[in-house]
Amino acid sequence: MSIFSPTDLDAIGLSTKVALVATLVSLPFGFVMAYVMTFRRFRGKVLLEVAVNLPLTLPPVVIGYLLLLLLGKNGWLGHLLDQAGIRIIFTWQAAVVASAVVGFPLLVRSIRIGMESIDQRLIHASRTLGARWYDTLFTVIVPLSLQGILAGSSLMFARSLGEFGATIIVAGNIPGVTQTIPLAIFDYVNSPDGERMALALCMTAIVLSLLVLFLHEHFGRKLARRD
Amino acid sequence: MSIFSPTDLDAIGLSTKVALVATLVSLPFGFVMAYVMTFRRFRGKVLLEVAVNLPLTLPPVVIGYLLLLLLGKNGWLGHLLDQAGIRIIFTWQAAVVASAVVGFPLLVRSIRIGMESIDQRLIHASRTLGARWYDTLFTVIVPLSLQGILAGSSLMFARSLGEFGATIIVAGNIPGVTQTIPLAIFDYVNSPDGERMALALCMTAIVLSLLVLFLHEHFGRKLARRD
Amino acid sequence: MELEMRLRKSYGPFRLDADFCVKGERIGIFGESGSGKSTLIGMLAGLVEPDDGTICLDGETLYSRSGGVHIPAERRRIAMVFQQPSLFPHLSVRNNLLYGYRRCSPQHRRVAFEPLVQVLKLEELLDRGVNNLSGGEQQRVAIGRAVLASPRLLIMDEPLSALDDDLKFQIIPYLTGVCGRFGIPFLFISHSLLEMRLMADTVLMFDKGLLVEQGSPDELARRRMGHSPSGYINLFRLGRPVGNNGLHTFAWGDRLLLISAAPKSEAGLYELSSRDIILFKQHPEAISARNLLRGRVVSTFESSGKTGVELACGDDRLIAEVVHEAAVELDIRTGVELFAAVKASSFRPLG
Amino acid sequence: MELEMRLRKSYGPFRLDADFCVKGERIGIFGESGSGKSTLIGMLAGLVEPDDGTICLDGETLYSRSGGVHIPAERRRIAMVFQQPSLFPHLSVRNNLLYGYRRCSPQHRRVAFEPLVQVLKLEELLDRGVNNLSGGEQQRVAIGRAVLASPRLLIMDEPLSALDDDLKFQIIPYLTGVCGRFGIPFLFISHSLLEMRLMADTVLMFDKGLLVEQGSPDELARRRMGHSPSGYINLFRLGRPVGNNGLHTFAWGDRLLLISAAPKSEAGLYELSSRDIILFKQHPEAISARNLLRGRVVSTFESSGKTGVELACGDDRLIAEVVHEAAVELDIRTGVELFAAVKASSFRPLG
Amino acid sequence: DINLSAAASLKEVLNDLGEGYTRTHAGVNVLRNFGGSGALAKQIENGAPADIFISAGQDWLDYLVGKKLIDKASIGILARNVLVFVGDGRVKVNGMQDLPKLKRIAIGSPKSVPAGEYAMQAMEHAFLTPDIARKLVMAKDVRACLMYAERGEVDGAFVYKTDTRLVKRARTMFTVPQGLYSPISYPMGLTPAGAQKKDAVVFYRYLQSAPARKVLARYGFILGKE
Ligand SMILES: Nc1ncnc2c1ncn2[C@@H]1O[C@H](COP(=O)(O)OP(=O)(O)OP(=O)(O)O)[C@@H](O)[C@H]1O
Ligand SMILES: Nc1ncnc2c1ncn2[C@@H]1O[C@H](COP(=O)(O)OP(=O)(O)OP(=O)(O)O)[C@@H](O)[C@H]1O
Ligand SMILES: [Mg+2]
Ligand SMILES: [Mg+2]
Repeated sequence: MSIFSPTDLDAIGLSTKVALVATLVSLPFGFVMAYVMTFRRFRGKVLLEVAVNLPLTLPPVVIGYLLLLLLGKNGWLGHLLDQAGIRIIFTWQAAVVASAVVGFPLLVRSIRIGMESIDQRLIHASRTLGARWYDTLFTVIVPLSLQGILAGSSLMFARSLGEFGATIIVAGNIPGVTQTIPLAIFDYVNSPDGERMALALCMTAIVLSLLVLFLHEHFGRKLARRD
Repeated sequence: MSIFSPTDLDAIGLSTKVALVATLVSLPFGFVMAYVMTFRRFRGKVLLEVAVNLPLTLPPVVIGYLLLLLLGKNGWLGHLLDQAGIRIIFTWQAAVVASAVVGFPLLVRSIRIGMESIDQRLIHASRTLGARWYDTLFTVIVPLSLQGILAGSSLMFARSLGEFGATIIVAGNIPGVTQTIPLAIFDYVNSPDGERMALALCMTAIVLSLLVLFLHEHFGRKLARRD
Repeated sequence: MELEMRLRKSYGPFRLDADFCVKGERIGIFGESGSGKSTLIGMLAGLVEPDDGTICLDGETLYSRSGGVHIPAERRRIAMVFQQPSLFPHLSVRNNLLYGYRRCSPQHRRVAFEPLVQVLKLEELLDRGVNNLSGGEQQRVAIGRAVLASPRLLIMDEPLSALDDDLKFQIIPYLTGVCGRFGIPFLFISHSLLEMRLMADTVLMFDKGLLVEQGSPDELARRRMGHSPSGYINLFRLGRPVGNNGLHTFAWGDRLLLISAAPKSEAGLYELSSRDIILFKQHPEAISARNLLRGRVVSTFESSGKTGVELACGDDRLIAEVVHEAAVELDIRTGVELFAAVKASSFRPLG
Repeated sequence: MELEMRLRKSYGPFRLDADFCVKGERIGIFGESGSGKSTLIGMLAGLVEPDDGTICLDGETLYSRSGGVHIPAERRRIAMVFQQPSLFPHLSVRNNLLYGYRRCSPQHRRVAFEPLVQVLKLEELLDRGVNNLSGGEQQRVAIGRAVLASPRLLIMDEPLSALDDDLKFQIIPYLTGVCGRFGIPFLFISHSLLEMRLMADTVLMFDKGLLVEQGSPDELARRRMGHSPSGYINLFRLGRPVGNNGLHTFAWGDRLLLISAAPKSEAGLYELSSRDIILFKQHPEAISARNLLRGRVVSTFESSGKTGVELACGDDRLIAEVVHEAAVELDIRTGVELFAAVKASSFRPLG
Repeated sequence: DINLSAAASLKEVLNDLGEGYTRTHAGVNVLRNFGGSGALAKQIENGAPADIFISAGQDWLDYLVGKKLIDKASIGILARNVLVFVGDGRVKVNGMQDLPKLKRIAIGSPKSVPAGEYAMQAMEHAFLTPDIARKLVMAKDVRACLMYAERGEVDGAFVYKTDTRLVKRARTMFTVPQGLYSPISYPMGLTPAGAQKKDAVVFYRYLQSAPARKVLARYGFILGKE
């Protein structure tokens, strides 16, 4: 892959890492959120739903600004972290946060659609067989919403690979440090002669998401209902 | 709502229109695509899948450029349209196209997750009762994937409300003509004193998607399995 | 209806190898759990693709692998009652029932909605959804849905399993009646020899994927007489009762039969198990059994260690079942005269 | 087990009003389709919330609306075989079977895996998934899954409906055996009076949401004798056969019974329908029936126009069924001596 | 390391300068972060590490100065730029007065893109605004303007002179007279953190040095007096 400069390779590596970490970190939260939304009834559910879907409705740039306000040294979370000696802004972790927030609604929605189609009778069956709610959760609900979880993860991974607007604000666009593929592409399309390289990076992103897609299909088939 | 300038109001109206039209126009295509992906087996399925998911993986800016290449004066589609006297670039229709393309994978994926959980036996039952495939499609598959369709539509609507990167490239940021809420927000956050207005517009977008969410929940409950 | 199936289908170690031709309007399929019954009818309906072979129904090839014929399920006009109800969860009971009806071209529509709904006792459920119906209610909706499609062949996979006896014996005469009246042949699976006897003219018996017996339920019943808990079932069509003094009196040939249960319909159809007949060499005095029929043995046959005795009573035939020992002791052989005692309560009204 | 249920539950026009207390290890629930049986046991298992009332099991309050008690299903240790198999689609047959087993604390585990799998004929299916099992196979897995949970109460909703007779009569003795041996009380729904007789000590009969009868299946059977197609079922525990020359010979009190079917287990349990007994005033000569038992009438009772005759044969009792006319003619009343003829093939082995 | 936050339009030249500097100053690493001036200012305001800030307009520098996030003493000007008009040449345009002949003209979105604001000024001063307003296509940034012009989507576009260096199809039709809009400059300053950092100060001085100015000139920037 000699066409790529070292910083391009950094960008590819970083993008993969960011998308992977963002997906993995969000998964448990996304699952819990989907579970709560599907199986629990409580007040303020709609508010929670709106909050989860916010990152979808708002342009990524705005998300970026909001995250900057939250995580920046004047933000309440950033302030706390600052005192603990942790700085998130302008690190690759910031890119993870941005990707995670932007992809979260996709993840939750996918898992929910899967969960909603679980046959109530199976949950009943597991309960009469002595499974507590957490047991039912892990042995019935998780396996039966695996399709949704997988779909959601691969959506989120893909979305993370393409995340630009929020990332450039909170993580900055520093080659070799926080420059992910979309940011590198952005740089290239902004240079008069960068088109070829931009295209090459696009192809890389496509190949990466292709890989995830294959994995998804592969596991999806394996994990689908047994014969 | 006197805090909004006339062009802001235009932006709000335009955003609503664009998101609505993009969602409605995409729905049939999204449904067909989900149907094909779920129920048909054919060669090159993975390629199609990748193509559908492309807009997710690629940064919206790149989508914007690609759409410009396609729909622009010299693009092959743009050229054809040009001869028919139709110009898309820099019109609100371009914003619709951008939103539709970017939101499409979300729509398809949601519908698919819903479709995949349809009990095969119901399809068998409808066939033995004499329903041709299109009949089964409309009387069994559509109603039973309605949850997914609704979820997908509201995802897509929300995503369209937030679409920025591709829209600004193909539609331009022309106040009162193609400036949607995210583009207006972009203008405001880029002026040192625009924060208040940016926030007000964000709230508007949130309220809009809240409305759609309510509609979704309302219909979702109504259309769910009958008792 | 003439149905020819020459098919092979494997699922892992399980191998179904059907090779038969059957004629008749009322066909039963019998066989133990896992013997391939559902798979067979799935292929007939066009829902399961055979590995190889042909299916012909009334001369029309529905499937032929070598001939490249594969008529899709929706054009076979073969309606099906599945082993699990498989109702449309988004439709009301009424719309479930009418699903096939509406898709049946008017010239083929033969079954009316109202009377069917009455027989199936579904009147009060019509506007409900199907997801909270009781098990039996669901099964009845599934039966109604298939019948209302006025198919050219009706397949039913254990359609009566979730129903109580009363309802079952109300639905059976209706089902056979409707199918008979409108010429809808049917093919059904059941684990009950009684249901078979009541509904089928021809029975196919499967074991481990192979057809092991084919014949009238009569033949099957004779062969399985010793094995089955209800023995061989004699059927009586007795018309209207000619008298009633506590018991219903019927003319049967030149004799009278005294029966305790009222007939269920004008047809006066009753069944009598071979086990419920006791044979005497001489006329017994003072016996609790109300019917004592004199008859001549016309044939005997063996089944699982029992001896079947076919008696001619006038023009009618009666099959009784005795153990060997008794056959020897009573010197039962063709030509001998015997008395058959039958209790009035042994006759069961069918329809 | 002592179960007290005083509950109300409405579904639109349907109203279930249960108010009973029942003791016993083997309880049957009987009632026509839609009479509220599944709803009732759903509330007992903790899956359906009653509108009002209390549930007490062995003195422990499982539910009480006024008392604010609602023990969740998973802590009631009440396993359930649902009307639809409801197997876990993502687990193999083995893991479905072991689901409850693994969740049962070891000191409660009483049922062993291997023998159960053998009785249910599931050995070859253990490593398959459950989605392509045949209907009967699925039902057997569902039974196994519930039994292996070693529950303190086993509830079964028509557990045998999809099984052929042979398998059914193999599973019943196992089920009653295991439950008896390990002291697992059970409660089951069935449409079959025979299954009731074989499995239940006490039967609750529901009609339109109300308990209309409660009693031993014996009482129920006597009361329904005339109505039911199989009459009253006499049960015989005969031990080992004392001889075998073509027929199996058993000691019954001080008499011998000749029976054609081999016993299914050492217990030598047989049933005999009241309809299969013919009564004679005098000893009949040369009769095909192998058993002629002399007995004294100890009581008579009426049921749906039939007369039940309880005969004392030594210390044992036999219930025969005759029509009124015969009762009068044979002058059947308490104290009279009669001969009862029973064919060797009328005895059905149970377990 | 030196953290440099600079307007996106300076990307090429600053890459060139940064790499050149690193070659001669072993061990010093210049981390360059490019973006819109507004975004950069907000990042710095919220604690993003930055030693040097180069803005594409005066207002965002003033914004940070107002927040005491720029060392006032260090403020300087990196370079200046001029506005030109590019087009594909199908319609002959020689000056502002010819613009009404065109059907569509791309400018940067005036609210968020400084180049757009300058272009609006120029048109206002040339008394063109009312009838030309409907023909304007507001682009995301100058690069987008240029691209529209390159692809023929618009008849012409206002862009910086430095952007025209590598255009292929389009060509510069005229340079907008300097008098029509306020001077375009890239002001810069050291942040308080940068002012403390020796390497940053040295690099900051280098940016204003003669060798750096030579490089800037090569990229088409206009250099004012020292
Ligand atoms: N799709 C499938 N994949 C794998 N095995 C299958 C499939 N369908 C059926 N089988 C197996 O084939 C055998 C026959 O199944 P089938 O459903 O035809 O039995 P059946 O005669 O209907 O039994 P039952 O009376 O229990 O319903 C069973 O052992 C079953 O497990
Ligand atoms: N969740 C529900 N919502 C509304 N109606 C219900 C619900 N569950 C049951 N019913 C109705 O209550 C009545 C009793 O149902 P239930 O399932 O208890 O009957 P069942 O005695 O088990 O009948 P079956 O023998 O047919 O299974 C039926 O008419 C049924 O339609
Ligand atoms: Mg089957
Ligand atoms: Mg029920």
